[in-house]
Amino acid sequence: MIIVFFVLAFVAVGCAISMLITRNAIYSALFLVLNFATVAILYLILGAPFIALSQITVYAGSVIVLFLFVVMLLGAERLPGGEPLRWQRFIAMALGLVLAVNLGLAITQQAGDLGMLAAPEKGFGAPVEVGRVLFSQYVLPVQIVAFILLVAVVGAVVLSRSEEISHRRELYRKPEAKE
Amino acid sequence: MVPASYYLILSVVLFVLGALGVLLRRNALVVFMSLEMMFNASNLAFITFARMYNALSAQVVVFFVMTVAAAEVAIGLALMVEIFRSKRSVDIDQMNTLKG
Amino acid sequence: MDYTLILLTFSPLVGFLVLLFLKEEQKSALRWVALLTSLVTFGLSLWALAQFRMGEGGLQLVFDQPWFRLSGSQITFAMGADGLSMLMVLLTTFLTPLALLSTWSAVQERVKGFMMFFLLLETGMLGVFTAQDLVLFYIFWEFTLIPMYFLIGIWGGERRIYAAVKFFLFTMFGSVLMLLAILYLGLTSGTFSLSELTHAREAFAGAQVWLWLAFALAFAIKVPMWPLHTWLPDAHVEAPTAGSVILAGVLLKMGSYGFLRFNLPLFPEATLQLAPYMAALAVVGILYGAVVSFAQTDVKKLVAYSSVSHLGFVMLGIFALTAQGLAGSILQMVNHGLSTGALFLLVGMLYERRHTRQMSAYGGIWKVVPVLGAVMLFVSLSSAGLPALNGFVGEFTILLGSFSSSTLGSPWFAGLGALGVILAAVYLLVMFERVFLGPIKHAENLSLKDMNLREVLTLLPILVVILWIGLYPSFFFNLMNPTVSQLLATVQTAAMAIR
Amino acid sequence: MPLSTANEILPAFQAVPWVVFFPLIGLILNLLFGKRFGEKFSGAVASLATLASFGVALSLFFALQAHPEGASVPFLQWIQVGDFVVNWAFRVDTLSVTMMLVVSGVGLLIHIYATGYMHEDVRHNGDPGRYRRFFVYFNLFIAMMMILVSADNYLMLFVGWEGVGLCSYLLIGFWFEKGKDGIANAQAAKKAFIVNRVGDFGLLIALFLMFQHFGTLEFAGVFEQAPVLAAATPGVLLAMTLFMLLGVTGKSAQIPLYVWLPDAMAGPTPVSALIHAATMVTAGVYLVVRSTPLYSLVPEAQTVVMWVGALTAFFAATIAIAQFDIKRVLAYSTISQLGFMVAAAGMGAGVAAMFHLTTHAFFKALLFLAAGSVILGIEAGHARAHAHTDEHGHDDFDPQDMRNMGGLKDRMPLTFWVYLIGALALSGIAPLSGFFSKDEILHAAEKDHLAIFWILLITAFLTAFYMGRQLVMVFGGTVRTRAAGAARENSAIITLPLVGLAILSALGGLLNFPGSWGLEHWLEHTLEGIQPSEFAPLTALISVLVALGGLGLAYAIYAVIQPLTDYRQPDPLTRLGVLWRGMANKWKVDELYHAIIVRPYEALAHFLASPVDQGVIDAVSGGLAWLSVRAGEGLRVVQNGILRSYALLIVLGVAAILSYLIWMR
Repeated sequence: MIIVFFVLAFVAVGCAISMLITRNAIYSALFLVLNFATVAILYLILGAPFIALSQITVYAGSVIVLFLFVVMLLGAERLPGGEPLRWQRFIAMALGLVLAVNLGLAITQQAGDLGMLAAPEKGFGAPVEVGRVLFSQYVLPVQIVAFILLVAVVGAVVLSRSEEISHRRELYRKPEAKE
Repeated sequence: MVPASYYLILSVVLFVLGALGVLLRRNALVVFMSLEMMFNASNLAFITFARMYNALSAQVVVFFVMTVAAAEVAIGLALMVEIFRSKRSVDIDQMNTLKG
Repeated sequence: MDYTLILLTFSPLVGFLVLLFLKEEQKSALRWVALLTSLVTFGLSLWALAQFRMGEGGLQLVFDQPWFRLSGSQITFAMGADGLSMLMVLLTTFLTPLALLSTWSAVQERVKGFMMFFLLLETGMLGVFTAQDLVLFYIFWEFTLIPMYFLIGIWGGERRIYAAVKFFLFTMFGSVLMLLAILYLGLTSGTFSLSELTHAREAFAGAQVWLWLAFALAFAIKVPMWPLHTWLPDAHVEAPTAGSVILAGVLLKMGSYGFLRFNLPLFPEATLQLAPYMAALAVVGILYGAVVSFAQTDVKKLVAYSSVSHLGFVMLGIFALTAQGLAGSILQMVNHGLSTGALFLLVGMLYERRHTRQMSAYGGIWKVVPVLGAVMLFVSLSSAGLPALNGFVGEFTILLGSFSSSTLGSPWFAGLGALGVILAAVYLLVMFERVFLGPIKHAENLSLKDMNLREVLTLLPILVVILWIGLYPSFFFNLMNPTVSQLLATVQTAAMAIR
Repeated sequence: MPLSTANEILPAFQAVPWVVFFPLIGLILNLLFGKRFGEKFSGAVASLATLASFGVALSLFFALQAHPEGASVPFLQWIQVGDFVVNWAFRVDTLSVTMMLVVSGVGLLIHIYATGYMHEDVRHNGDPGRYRRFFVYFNLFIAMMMILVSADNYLMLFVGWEGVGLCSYLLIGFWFEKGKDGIANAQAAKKAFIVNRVGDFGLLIALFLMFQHFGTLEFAGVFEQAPVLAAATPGVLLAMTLFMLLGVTGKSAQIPLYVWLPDAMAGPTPVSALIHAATMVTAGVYLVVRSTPLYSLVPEAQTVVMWVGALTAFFAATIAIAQFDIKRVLAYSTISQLGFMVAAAGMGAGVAAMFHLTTHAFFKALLFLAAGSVILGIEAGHARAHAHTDEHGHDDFDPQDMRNMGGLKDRMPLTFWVYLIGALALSGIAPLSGFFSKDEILHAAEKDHLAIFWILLITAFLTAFYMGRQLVMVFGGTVRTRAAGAARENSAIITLPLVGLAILSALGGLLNFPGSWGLEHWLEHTLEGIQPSEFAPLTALISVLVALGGLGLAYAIYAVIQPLTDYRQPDPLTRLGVLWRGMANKWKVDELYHAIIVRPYEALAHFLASPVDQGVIDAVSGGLAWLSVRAGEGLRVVQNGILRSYALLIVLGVAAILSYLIWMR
């Protein structure tokens, strides 16, 4: 089992690093899909099949597709010019290291032994179970999230209709104050 | 049988890599992707905890995070398109109108 | 539970909502709605007065509901009025319609916004005077700031932005320290309700002086006391007429009201300890304001500096801590609102006619505008404290009270303060002479129009009340006397207990 | 001092508020309807209001005959705060009713005179619309003066005190666009009000001291407790009386605050007669006499009062000698005569002071009104003379300059005769009224204060001298200008009040005629412990001789030795050199005050307004603002607009906090 984990972890981290390094945004998106997929498998292992499938459909399926669309639409695969903030690279990496070490230490040293993760009980994380929790205990947040999604849809539509927006902006521009 | 801390450490590594992506990349779209990866890393931690404590609530939270992230991507990308229309670039360093 | 004050305080918001649905172009409708709303509010305040039992000193018409908790401390939605609050409420509701009436011709642009801000301001002011919970008070206190900021900043004169920002920053600076003090008080005592805090004074007795100072700074800036007054001339000169009227008439009173409402009952020992210093500052303010007024060439600035002098009297009376001093101060707060409000209205009328406030642009115009001149003289004399007009009753009782005050311990405060009576006559008569007397020096002044009916209607109520207070102030004194004696008793017993 | 309680006040006394209300009603009627019904209405209403007031005063007078102890008539509660209670309450006693009679009586005659005089005056000054305004002010003055004299407490007295000051302000500045440079009248008005305010400040402090130590401002209460205070802390009582004296010097134009009165002659002549000669300026004397119970307890204060009065009397008389303006001579004479009264009040001779106050009201009002008649005559003459010779004339013609007059005796005979009566009365020639009253003051001084006696005697000489000079210059000698030549007697409405006042001036001595001592017995009921007056034939003889000497000397110099023949001719007294220049320039007191008070105050005001207020105090807040702007500018480097840098800082913060949490705990 631990071997499966290490393989998946290696793929996930590799994809993440590749996404970071590659200069082409399309490649980045593709590496990200791979990363998401590996993590989805980990979710399965951890007894969260519903979430794993959501991950595949929502993230890998729609979000990344959206990304790809936009990248291609804008033609923004590559950016011209070099890195203007060269010094920031080193600081960022150093900080990243600090963060990682700190968190790692916190997990390994300070949290004590977190124990092993055995195979999940049967039925844990099944869509039925998740659904039951979701629509009983969390019914209000679900509504709110639904509303947020609606707002996002409306917002995205409004934002894309740019001509009309600029027209209305003209309409609302206040006249200069007197004197 | 994998120690729980391994998952968490993987989550940390992914998170830090995402953060580095935000810090290092100039392409606003890639920055965005890095953000998604950070979400993903934290989701992983949540799922791990759900497993550890047999708590379905953590899975529900992940579900919410994913939903909101989707919404955020929709808006964010729309904004990006709008910005690209005026700036003709997705270079995040050029979006500095709010310079003090 | 009495809903009168709630109704009263929030009634301007009804007009505000109606205004929302009107269009910018419907100017006269906007004006009428605002005016009628303020008149209704005035009517409500009279109704509140009718329910008010004159002989009692404590809070009446109390509305008290638990609101929310902050770190375990209860915040209440508490409103109530005693004689002091009642007078201030009446002053506010009385001046607001008159100020609105003065905008009929003065405000032509963005009428809708102006009226909306004005009604918001009225709600804020009424809230300040009726709130009986520190947090609620603070909310209303800050709430008044914003409409006034916009009134100055949008409808003001040439340097309106500078003046508005200065006004905002000065007041904000003081309020922040007050907020800290309020939080300290509330969190140490477990309640923000003023009446409960007054009873649980021991809890914060150790920090009294610091708390007192934090409150005092906020109030002293608002009053304004010398040397924190420099925002006032700028704000007054740049503000539109109606804004100046309300600023001078009501907003400044929030400062002195704060001293009476919070500093005195909450920290009586510190009050006693610091009273001579405050009185000294007040006397400096009286003389300084009067002297500086004399040197002004701009009528509005002159009136603004005269406020510093007049409010000096108010502060002197408060810190004399005698019945006469306190009652005189409260009356003088009303007086100043009326006289200075009327002066600003008159200056605004002059400005509308000639578009300048420089005294050198006038001279001899009493011949052309006899009614305006007579009213100006009347109001100036009331401001200068001529007996049988309102200013005298206030100033005299204040000086009388502070002269024999045992807290101040010296007649010098009142003695020097009384010099302000001479100086007030000097600057006001000089102003009157430069503007109205002598020969007409500028040809354009020959065709000035005298007051029209609307302008007469704007000022007439003020003139009537000026005369009323001057000749028969008993009504006002009877309204406040029980409150004053209660306040005085609080301070004195606390002082005894400490000693 | 017996004081009736509220429930046993005589009905006759209850009418006392009407002495105030009648003029107020007249005022309101004039305000409302005066414009519609015209001049006749205005004048009639105002005069009738004053007449009604006089009638009430008379009824009070007769009521007092039966009950001379008087009463205090409460009217309305005014101020009540804590232990401080003041009411609108009226005092009816012999002293206040005497003042009421003088004010309304003389006031009535002057009102009648003014209906005629102002008719001419408003036309001469080119604004007939102001006729009504004049009578509004005049009635307001009567009302305020009545409040002053009928007050039952010091605060109400103070109301009247400042109220008459206001009327004085309004009436001096009645022609506010006239005078030198068009502003002199307005400035004179302002000066009067402000100088009076300085005096009022003193009175205010006195009131505060009273309340502090007596707890009341009512006459009765104050006088009752005064002896206790005098025994305990005489210093306080001294301070109180001296501060009160400051008020007196303001209102009654004594040194050092007399400077406003000569300028106050800018008002129309009836104003000068009523306010600045007969009534308002005597309010100070009334105050001292009313406060006799206080002053009698502190001899030091009495001494000061006495000397102030005597010195003022002398000082003003010297200035009066060298004036050419007919009204200015009378103004300085008024100051001088007020000095007599104040000195008398200071000596404790309250009756003498009141007696002189009354007779002075008669003859000085007469003199002013007659002077007004002269001025009208000269103005009319000037108009007539230049109407048919040359159109323009010389614009700087001053109808009040005595050098422009001369020989009016034949042209205005009635005015001459009444003026002569007034002048002789003022000079103290027996048996006119001034003789008796001045003699009483001199006699009182002779008994205890010899220095004062000599000063006053010299002043009496000077008085006779300048009145003689004036008589000769105005009425005697040759006609010096065409205007004077064309002057004619005025109409009856103007001359009739003159005759009335002339009769009063002539017979006023009967009020306190030696032997009967009517006024003294009358005032005895109010003023306790006054010493009985007596007639000293020797003093009387000396004073008459001195007065005759003064008049004779004036006649000798101005009519015999060097008669004036031309209006450009210098005054014969210029030979006195420095002394003359000093007198003619009013000893430069105005200039002195200007240099040591007005100028420094202006400089201080400008210094405080510009360098201090805008420069220093505002700069502190401005400096704070500047500091925060600077700090902001320094820190804005961090806000470079590059999102990734912000993100870097966020991560830095997260790393720092994490490190702290993990390593430091």
